[in-house]
Amino acid sequence: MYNEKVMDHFTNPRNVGEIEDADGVGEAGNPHGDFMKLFLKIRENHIEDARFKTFGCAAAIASSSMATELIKGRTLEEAWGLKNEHVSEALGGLPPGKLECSVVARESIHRAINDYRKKQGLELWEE
Amino acid sequence: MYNEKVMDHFTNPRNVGEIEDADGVGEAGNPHGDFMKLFLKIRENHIEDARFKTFGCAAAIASSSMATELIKGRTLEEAWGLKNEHVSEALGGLPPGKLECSVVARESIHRAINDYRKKQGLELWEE
Amino acid sequence: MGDSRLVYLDHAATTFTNPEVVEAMLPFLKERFGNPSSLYAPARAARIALENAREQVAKALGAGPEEIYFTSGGTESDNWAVLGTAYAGRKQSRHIITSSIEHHAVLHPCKYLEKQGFEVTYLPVDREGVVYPEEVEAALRPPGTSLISVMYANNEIGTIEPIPELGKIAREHGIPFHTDAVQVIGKIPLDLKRKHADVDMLSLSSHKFYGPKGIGALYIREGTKLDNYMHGGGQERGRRAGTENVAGIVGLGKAIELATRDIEKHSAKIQKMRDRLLAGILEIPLTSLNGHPEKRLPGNLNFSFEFIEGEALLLLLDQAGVCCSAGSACSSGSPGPSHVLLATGLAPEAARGSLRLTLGDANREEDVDYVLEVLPGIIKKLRAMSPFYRP
Amino acid sequence: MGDSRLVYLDHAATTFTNPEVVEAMLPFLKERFGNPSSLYAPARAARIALENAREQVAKALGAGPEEIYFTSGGTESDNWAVLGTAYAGRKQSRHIITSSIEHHAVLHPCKYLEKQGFEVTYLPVDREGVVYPEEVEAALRPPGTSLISVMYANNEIGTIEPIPELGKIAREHGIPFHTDAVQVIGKIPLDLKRKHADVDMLSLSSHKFYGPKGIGALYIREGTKLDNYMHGGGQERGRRAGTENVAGIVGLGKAIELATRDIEKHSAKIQKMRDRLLAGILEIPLTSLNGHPEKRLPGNLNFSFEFIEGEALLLLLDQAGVCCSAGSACSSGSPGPSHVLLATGLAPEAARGSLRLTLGDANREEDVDYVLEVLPGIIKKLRAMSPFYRP
Ligand SMILES: Cc1ncc(COP(=O)(O)O)c(C=O)c1O
Ligand SMILES: Cc1ncc(COP(=O)(O)O)c(C=O)c1O
Repeated sequence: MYNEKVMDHFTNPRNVGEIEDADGVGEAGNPHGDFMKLFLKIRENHIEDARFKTFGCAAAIASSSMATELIKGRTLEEAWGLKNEHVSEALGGLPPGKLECSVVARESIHRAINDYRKKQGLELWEE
Repeated sequence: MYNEKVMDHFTNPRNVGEIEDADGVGEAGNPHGDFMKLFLKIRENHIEDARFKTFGCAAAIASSSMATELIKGRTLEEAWGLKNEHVSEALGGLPPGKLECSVVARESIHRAINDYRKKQGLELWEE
Repeated sequence: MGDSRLVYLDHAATTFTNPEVVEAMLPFLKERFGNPSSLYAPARAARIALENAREQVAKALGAGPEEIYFTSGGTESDNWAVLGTAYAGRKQSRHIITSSIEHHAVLHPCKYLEKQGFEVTYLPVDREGVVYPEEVEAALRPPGTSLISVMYANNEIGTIEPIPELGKIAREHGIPFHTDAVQVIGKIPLDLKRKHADVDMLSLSSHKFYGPKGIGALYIREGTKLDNYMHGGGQERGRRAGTENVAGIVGLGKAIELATRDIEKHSAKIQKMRDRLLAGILEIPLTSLNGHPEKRLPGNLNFSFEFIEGEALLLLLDQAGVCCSAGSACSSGSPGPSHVLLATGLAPEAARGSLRLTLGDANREEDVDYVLEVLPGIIKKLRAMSPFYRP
Repeated sequence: MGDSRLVYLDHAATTFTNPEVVEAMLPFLKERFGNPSSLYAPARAARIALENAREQVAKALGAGPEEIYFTSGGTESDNWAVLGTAYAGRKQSRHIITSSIEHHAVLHPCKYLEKQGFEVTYLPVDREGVVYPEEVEAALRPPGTSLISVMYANNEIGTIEPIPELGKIAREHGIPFHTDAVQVIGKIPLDLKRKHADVDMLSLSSHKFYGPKGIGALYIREGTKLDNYMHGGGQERGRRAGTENVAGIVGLGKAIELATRDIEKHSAKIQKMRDRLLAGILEIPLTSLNGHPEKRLPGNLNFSFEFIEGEALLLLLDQAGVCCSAGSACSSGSPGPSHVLLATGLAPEAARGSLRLTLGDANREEDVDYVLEVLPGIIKKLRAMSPFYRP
């Protein structure tokens, strides 16, 4: 059902964990009950570190893992622009009906970035 | 489906044929399309000889064969009293739904006997 | 009798299972027993095999795999097509057109619908069993007609119906068109993309083309509206519930692949044997062929022998080691002459004296010789017993 | 991983086919291919085998062979019982009582009936999945109720329902009573003459008790009124059309004979293993058993692990070579938490973290050891990933 890359990111997820003094934190859930919490360490508009915790199916966990890999080192603008499709492409594709499991990743990123911007007194970005 | 005795009487039917100068002839058909014609040679109230021709399924042919065997040598009263059940019992039983295929035998006997009685100017027997 | 010779001439009733097919099925009766719906690795073999079989069926029909749904046989496929379409459209229309010579798997669902207030037109056929497109046209009541269902070829008399023409009429009027092709697979090439682009649903049954019994398929063209028939789990993309008969499906897939590999050559070979048998049997006096002389399945023969009753004939042939059928095997047990023969206008007596011989892969030329050797004597014997026959 | 160990704990989804059963089937996939409806001698073997299998099923259920009808599986049996009874009585009544934890093969036909104007009462269950007879009594509207259908034991949580009590109520009110016993054959002794004399219809499916897939049966007590479901030829005494899946039927017969030979001893053995596994798993923190602690199928376990998602758990277990299921295998593919667990009042999150382990003949004591060895680590790993879990 899942390809090898998905299974790899599910079985050995990268960047699992929390960041104690995170600069931005974002949470998101989808109607299937998947839930992700993302922690960002941000320096000079770049994502220095990203950690996550996710409750959900293999697709949700693999997407969380892949998404954190994809945004690490990127600017906030680049991270904001990440789409579900980018995540699923990077994973070599998700099975039909499982694409929506990757939305939690994108939404968590947006919320973590806005959490950071809010703390910085900046204007929030809009979807 | 049929037992061995039925198959024997069907494959090697006894008394097939016609009697040129028969004393009594009887015909009968049933709704399944079986049809039997019976020829009797009668002497001193006894059935001296019986021959038949039958169009029909194996049960009808075997019943015709067995019925002629059963009435040969009997008095007319005895032959008249022959029931379908006697024929089917003598055959060791017929499959369910095939019992009605033996009715042509009994009806032909009745008609052949009454045909004889009519020719003799005697009163017809009633069913 | 005494002779252990066996000549199987009842391929329309069922066929032996091709040994290659049995071979393909065995792993799925043994170590590969997983439920295709399960997520774990050992069940994946079952899921892959299922989809492989679907591809095989699709390829054989010139269809897409997403248009193939596995069922428990021809009967379920026919029931699904007829009842599913009728129920899906019952708010708009309650009229069905079918032919008077369909298999009971189509006719009895139609009778069932009649009891529920549907109206059914049973198209007449000519003396050779052919349905006329004009008759369909005359019976139409768009949008009041829910379905047209006409079989591709008849199981008793072998007559082939003008399916592309009938399909065209249905399409022109926007009415779903179903054909029961149970007797056709491996005998006539099908192409649902081109030649049969107007067929919306098509039934098939594995045991008629050297596959196992109890498994079949319904082709459903994308966009065709019909209710589900087997309600429950999400199998078959939510359209046919029930744990899949994996071994049977694998067998069906393999069987259809083998049976459609070289239809023309295969059918020509069967037909050559058939034609020699036909010529030989027609030399028996008072014998006539039922069905169409040319528009006919390659392996099918159906005769009426005057003054002969079918069951008696069948049993004597059985004793001689010849397996065949009087009318349709599926309707044995129900007495009375065949509805198909009666629909062609045959008198009930002649219908009762009918014999169906269907040739297939179990046959060799010697079988033809053997039947021509024993049949005339058997006919003679039965006629000699008949009160109607005057030699 | 790397380890080639395989522990099959999904016997409720499907079972391997007993090699003796496969052996019994093979002749009917090979030389004994005749159509049971045919009259000639070579087909007789098929007919005899069919009736022999019917006797085997009847004997296992304490029923008469004339009350057994072969179908394509549990789904068809359930559809036939529910829809056949509903349609047969639709002039008098249009109300059905069933439970909220039935298999989809009962629930979806009920939903289909609702669309046609029938009313369906879905009985609630308690926290352990038990249906209360009083609830049935309260829902009754004789003569307005066409059918009561309550499963014998649930496929997900294993809870056994009070079938004799429910049957008694149905009988008192003259309402037909159906039970889906698909999960029960070979686990709980059935006796339709005595203990279950109030059951009018009972569904079973061969692949749940070491028989082949795609074959099942419906028990119909004499005198029960229901419409045919598969319309066509005269097979099964005119009540279930379609050329019989002879090999499958022979397999079903053999399988039910073997599975019911010594139920008590067999179930006790499975249950012993099960109870050891249960005790071991309950040592994992934040773990609870779903279903009834005692009124429960001998091989069934169903847990909720807090902070765990079922599919992820399943896949990690699969990687460790353990085959099991989250909720019901039949409803995988349809997302969302199990309707059974929700009906017992479990919160959706807990329902999503449920795992079903079902033991059977594929298991040995070592399998229990192995699962107890790998499962705690997997749970720990997933919890460590959860945003909700605080150790
Ligand atoms: C309780 C129950 N009923 C019905 C079914 C349906 O049986 P089948 O899938 O064999 O049609 C199943 C299993 O799938 C089941 O567990
Ligand atoms: C034309 C036709 N349709 C339908 C069927 C029914 O198929 P099955 O008996 O496999 O269900 C048959 C054969 O029995 C048939 O010949």
